[in-house]
Amino acid sequence: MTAGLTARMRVRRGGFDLDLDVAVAPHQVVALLGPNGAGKSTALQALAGLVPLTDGAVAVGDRRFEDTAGRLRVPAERRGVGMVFQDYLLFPHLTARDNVAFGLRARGVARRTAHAKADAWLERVGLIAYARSRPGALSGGQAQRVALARALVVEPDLLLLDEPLAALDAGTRIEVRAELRHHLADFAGCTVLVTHDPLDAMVLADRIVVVEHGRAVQSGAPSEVARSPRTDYVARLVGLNLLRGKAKGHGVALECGGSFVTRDTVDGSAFVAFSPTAVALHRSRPDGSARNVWHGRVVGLEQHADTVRVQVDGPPPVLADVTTAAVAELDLTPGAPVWVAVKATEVSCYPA
Amino acid sequence: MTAGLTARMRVRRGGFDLDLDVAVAPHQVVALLGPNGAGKSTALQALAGLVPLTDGAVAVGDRRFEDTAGRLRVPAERRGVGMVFQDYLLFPHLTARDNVAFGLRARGVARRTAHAKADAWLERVGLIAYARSRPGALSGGQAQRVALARALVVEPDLLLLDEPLAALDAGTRIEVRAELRHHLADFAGCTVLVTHDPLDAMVLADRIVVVEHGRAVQSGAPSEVARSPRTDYVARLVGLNLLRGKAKGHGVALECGGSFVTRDTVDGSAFVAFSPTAVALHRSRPDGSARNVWHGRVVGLEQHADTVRVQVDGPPPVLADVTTAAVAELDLTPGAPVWVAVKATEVSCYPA
Amino acid sequence: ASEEEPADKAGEQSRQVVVFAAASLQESFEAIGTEVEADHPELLVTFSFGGSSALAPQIVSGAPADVFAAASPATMQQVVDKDAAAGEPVLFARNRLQIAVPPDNPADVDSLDDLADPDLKLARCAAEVPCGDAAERALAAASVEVEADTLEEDVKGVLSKVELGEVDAGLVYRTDVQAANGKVKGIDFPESGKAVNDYLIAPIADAPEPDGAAIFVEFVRSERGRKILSDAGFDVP
Amino acid sequence: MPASTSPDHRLVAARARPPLPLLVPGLLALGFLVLPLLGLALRAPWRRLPDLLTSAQVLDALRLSLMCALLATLLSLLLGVPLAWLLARTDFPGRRIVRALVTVPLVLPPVVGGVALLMLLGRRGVVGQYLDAWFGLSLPFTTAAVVLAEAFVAMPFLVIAVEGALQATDSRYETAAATLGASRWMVFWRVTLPMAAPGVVAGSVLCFARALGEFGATITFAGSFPGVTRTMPIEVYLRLQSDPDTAIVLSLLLLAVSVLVLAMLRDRWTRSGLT
Amino acid sequence: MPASTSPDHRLVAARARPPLPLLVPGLLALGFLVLPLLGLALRAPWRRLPDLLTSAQVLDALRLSLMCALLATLLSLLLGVPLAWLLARTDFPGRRIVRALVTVPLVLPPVVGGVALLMLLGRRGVVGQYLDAWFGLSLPFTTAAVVLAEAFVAMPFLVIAVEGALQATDSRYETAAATLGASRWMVFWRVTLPMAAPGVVAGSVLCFARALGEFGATITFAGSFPGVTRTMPIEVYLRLQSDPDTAIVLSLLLLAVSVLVLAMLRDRWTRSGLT
Ligand SMILES: Nc1ncnc2c1ncn2[C@@H]1O[C@H](COP(=O)(O)OP(=O)(O)OP(=O)(O)O)[C@@H](O)[C@H]1O
Ligand SMILES: Nc1ncnc2c1ncn2[C@@H]1O[C@H](COP(=O)(O)OP(=O)(O)OP(=O)(O)O)[C@@H](O)[C@H]1O
Ligand SMILES: [Mg+2]
Ligand SMILES: [Mg+2]
Repeated sequence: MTAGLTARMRVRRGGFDLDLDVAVAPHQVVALLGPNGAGKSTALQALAGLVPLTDGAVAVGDRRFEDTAGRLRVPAERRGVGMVFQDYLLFPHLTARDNVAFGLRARGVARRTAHAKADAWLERVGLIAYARSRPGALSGGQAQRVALARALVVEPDLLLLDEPLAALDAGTRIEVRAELRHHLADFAGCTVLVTHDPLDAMVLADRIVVVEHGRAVQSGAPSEVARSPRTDYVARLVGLNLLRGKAKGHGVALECGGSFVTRDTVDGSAFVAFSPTAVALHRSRPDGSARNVWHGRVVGLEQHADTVRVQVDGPPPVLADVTTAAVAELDLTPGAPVWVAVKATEVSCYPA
Repeated sequence: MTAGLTARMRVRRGGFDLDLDVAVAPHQVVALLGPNGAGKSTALQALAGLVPLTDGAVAVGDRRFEDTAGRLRVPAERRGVGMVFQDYLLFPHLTARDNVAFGLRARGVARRTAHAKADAWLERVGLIAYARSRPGALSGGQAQRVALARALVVEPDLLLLDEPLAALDAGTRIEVRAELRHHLADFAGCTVLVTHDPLDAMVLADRIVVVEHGRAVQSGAPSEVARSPRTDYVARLVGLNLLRGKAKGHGVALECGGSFVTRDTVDGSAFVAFSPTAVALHRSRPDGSARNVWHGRVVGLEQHADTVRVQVDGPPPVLADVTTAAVAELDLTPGAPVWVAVKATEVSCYPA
Repeated sequence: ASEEEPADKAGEQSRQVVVFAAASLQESFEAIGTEVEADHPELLVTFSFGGSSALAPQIVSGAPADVFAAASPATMQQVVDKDAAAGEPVLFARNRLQIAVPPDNPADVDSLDDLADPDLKLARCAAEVPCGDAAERALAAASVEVEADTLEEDVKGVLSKVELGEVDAGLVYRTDVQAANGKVKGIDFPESGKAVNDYLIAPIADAPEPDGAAIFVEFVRSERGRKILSDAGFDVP
Repeated sequence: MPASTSPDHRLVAARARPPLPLLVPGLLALGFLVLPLLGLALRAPWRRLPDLLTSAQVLDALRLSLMCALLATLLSLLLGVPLAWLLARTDFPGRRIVRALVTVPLVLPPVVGGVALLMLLGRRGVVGQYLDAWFGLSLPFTTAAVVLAEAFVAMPFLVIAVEGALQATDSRYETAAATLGASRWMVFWRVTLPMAAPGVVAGSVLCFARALGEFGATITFAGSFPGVTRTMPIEVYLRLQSDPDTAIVLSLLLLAVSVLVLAMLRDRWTRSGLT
Repeated sequence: MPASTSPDHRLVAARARPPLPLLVPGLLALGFLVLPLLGLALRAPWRRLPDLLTSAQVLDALRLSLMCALLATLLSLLLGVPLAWLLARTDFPGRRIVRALVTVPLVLPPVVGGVALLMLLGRRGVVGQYLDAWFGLSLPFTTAAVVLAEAFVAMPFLVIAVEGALQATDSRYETAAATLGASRWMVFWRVTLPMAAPGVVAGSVLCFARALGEFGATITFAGSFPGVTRTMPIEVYLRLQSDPDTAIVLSLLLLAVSVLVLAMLRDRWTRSGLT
């Protein structure tokens, strides 16, 4: 039986204090979001068994990793976690291939098989040409991709990713993110992801936990958190409309009804993503460059410092960020009919 | 006399070959953009004197740093550069304060003065509370800010920044970026910046050089590159409308004429930034949520893979990314009148 | 000259006599060993040379030795005290002190009295070791007060300092001067009769090869043995 | 982009002339260490070398010396590296005392060390008497005794040098290896050891050199039988008694051989790493 | 987030029992190094200790030994660390040969080393004769000679251990320091040295211990005069000839003192770092 991760972590570290509960079901991805120094990396290290808990318990299913009450503590190497470190920590004396194969070799996989699997992963992250390079001869982004491959190749029970895409350039990022999503979809274990990029969080995570000063300040499904962010900070960070559908050329037929025109051409199952700020609301049907125009009805409004997040029923249902002035001018109240416009160039479309 | 940086760099590194010319005037910031492994870090290291040129010459004004023809090579410590490394390279045995003070102490500044200046910089990057922490006790983002302070405090002739903001969370990033901009505005030397973030590049740089496979594929002022990006990749990376004005509350009176409503409230001199994809074009005046609506005239169109970048005369003049279908439907040709709409929530506003 | 032979003979099933001997006896004893082997082809004489003070504890702790030849009565006594010697050790050689000076004799030394000159650089052995003990006795007998610059742990240290000209004179054994092959000059002095060092030899109690041990000890004390020793500069009683 | 240890991938700061405060003392040190040898070499009676080089006794001693020193180094590596690791990477009560105790054989006059070994492993020693009674095994005065004596004297050098190197390497790579499921042994073997390789090499060089030069403990614990326990330093010592000049030539010969061996081993180690 | 070297900031992998392949040989090594000493300590006639401890000659020798060993270590640090740096961080023709030459005094029988020093610095030595003629300076038979002899024998240990440590530290931090305008000297002093500190400490321990135990070169180059040049090891050797039991007690006394000194120095070094 593989059941989920349950962690109640309390860690003192110098003057810093982490107090965080995390639960992740199998197959689920939880994203930790939060400002620098919030304790995200510390939480991952505690889960991996690299910093001891001051108090609390960590378990995956019925495998108890740590329990300060029971004085139990399974060492890192027997937890079966895969981890991508924020600063990669690739072994400087091993080639990229040997770095990736390391975890397999540790699990007793024969050299030949391990190398073959490592090469397959290097291929996936686009670095097969660098298989024999040492980390010192890789660029920052290349190193991060190798670190990602190293963690993923072992198919661990618990996957811990600390900003796994931060050093990647825009183009590579899209590819690697899609690759990662694929992998996570097939992945039976639990994943905890730290990222600063809301798109990463929304695309990859099933649940979001916002951490500030070592405490969870909000958590929930991305769409929930996006709909009613509890602070302005969270609102900015977690604003994203994410819709699923079948794509053909520039068009996507959405699962929830309606269709979309996008800039990117994708074929097959796809995600459509755009920011609430990209959604324009109109009283009458607009005649402009926006390729996606439909009629909807306001179902909720949520005021933040300078903006109002408007929840509009569809199909498709979307979130729109507008200024308070616009709310007043358009007379947006729950139940009000509106025209929704989203420019195709504002919409990203990824294969799902 | 401080004159600009001129560099003709050719570096062989294993199988990789860098062949790049860079010229930076005093007071100017040049951003290197490009995918992972393009050679950006290598170029910075060559400028700093950390990797020898295979061929070429580097000089700042009449100070020649390196010249393979003349067999001249000034060692790194006598080039007077400041450098932020992609992986920070903070001295692990020194506190944050001592790390920042290091360059000053190297220049013979008295300990007390050096510490005072270091503290001032730690204050600026919001880390004065961590002055006595060792790098091992800093989070990734904190370490990056210390690295930034360490490079900036010495006020070098040549500043080399390798993804100085990559590990920062969204909130801190805005602050630190503004702080960096301020600093660069006062800074008499030349700056070369590597970044993956187009906003960083557009806000901070006077000139952009796009590097791929070790070669410059395009360069020019950000607005130029943004107006006519030579590849789709560059188009996506470097699309940004950046306008300058005087802000008061949510309004900004633009220097180039016209005014803007923004979500953020700023007072005084400010930048207004929004993506070309956020700009909607209409045949008639739209009545929607967009707070910024004005009338303009198409002056140019530039076709890319899936989008067309439309140059619209103002005031203010802007770039808009629209789909080919929209171009056809709106009949956008040079000279055609259009209504331009930009949602306030799509617009970022920073103190300049 | 006989160096290869023991190794060659080791192949045959010969009886091995193991002799632990003071390092200063090396040349003489190796010559004696060759002769013993010539006389008794069934025997193979093997030596372990070293400082007497290093050899004594080895024998005490059960080294497979048949014979022990010590350069001082004190070290032999350590073996006797632990009942490790078979029978009373016998005196088989004496070594007499000489004044050793560099060949050019820069300080013009020709008697013990000359050593009293405070400007003269002098080396001798420390009182704790046999050659130092002998030196003290000689100086006492001559009633000379000398201030040495160094009190060495063994006589070779004194000799090398004379050879290198570091000191103007040193008190060493006659055998050492002889072995130095003209690199130092030896000066006899009348009181040297009081400054002798006794070499003792004894078979070992647990000797694996007691017969061989007896044969070797006997040869050392024989006329041929005495000849070899006196050629090397020893006094033989 | 983590540390690179292979020199060709390193960032190379421009190598101007080394700073005087380092160059001057460094050269002084070099002079101090090398000039005496030079003096020795110049004055040594080299014409005796051909004789010596064809003397079976000398060749035996040389062969024996090299073999024993190599075996002692191997033994020290096998036992000493784990000990260094225990000292550097585990926390047990009394670790500081243990570390100090390890240093101790360095200070012990070698002859006393030999006596101590005799007291422990000699035929009448605390442990030795049982070895003798139960297995009929007698260590002293055998070639094995030479190896043991050399290892006893030389192993501390290895342990301390390796411990220093382990302390200086970044243990975060080890934690990264642990998250990949590597057992502590595998972490040690595939990460710790390769990363500390330069220190292990340095320690082995020290250990080998010390073992090769060992005299006091060897002659006391193992005796000086030609071909069995008489190593070069003992040969040199004995020659010093009778013929100092030859002794010097022999020492220089020993030197030359040891330099050769070290150069060869170092090259191999540095080339292939330790994995 | 670069390497952290202070243990409290380190990520600590859970410390289960060390793996057997490390624990067993480690403990074996410990036993091998410590048991002989224990045997020695148990059998030593400790009742003579009070006498010895009040004997002026013994106390003189002890004081002299400590002083000379400390001075020799200091001298070795001053000269040897720069040499190690030159070997590890600069590239000059013949570096490999120089490195091998530095190893060489390790292998040289110490007595021969003493002879070499005499040939160089003695009254008639290559350099010594001028020292004598021009400055009236004569080194042999002085305390300074003891320090020199000990440094000659012990410095290579320091050099090689420190070089190993330097090789193992990540030189990228040095390039970072260079970009901050630090001269090579400052890089060395503020970055290289502190980062290699564990190796320097290890090297110093080796050097000190070796100097403290030095016998052959000292007695040959400096002689043995009570209070001036007669160090503890020489005292021990002398006693070994006349009264071996006392010699053993003296050696153990030397051990105890050296452990004490090393523990004190180590603590201080490790606490304050080297800057
Ligand atoms: N080893 C340590 N010892 C003491 N304090 C530490 C240590 N590591 C981290 N800290 C402190 O704990 C806090 C949380 O650090 P952590 O690395 O978990 O932050 P983070 O959320 O990952 O931030 P970032 O986004 O910048 O990586 C920070 O204030 C940091 O200074
Ligand atoms: N020390 C080295 N030796 C050999 N090749 C190297 C070395 N460092 C970098 N390279 C190679 O040179 C190329 C350029 O690397 P560089 O670090 O300059 O890329 P970059 O543009 O900074 O990429 P990133 O955005 O990922 O940091 C890469 O292909 C890399 O593998
Ligand atoms: Mg972090
Ligand atoms: Mg880079």
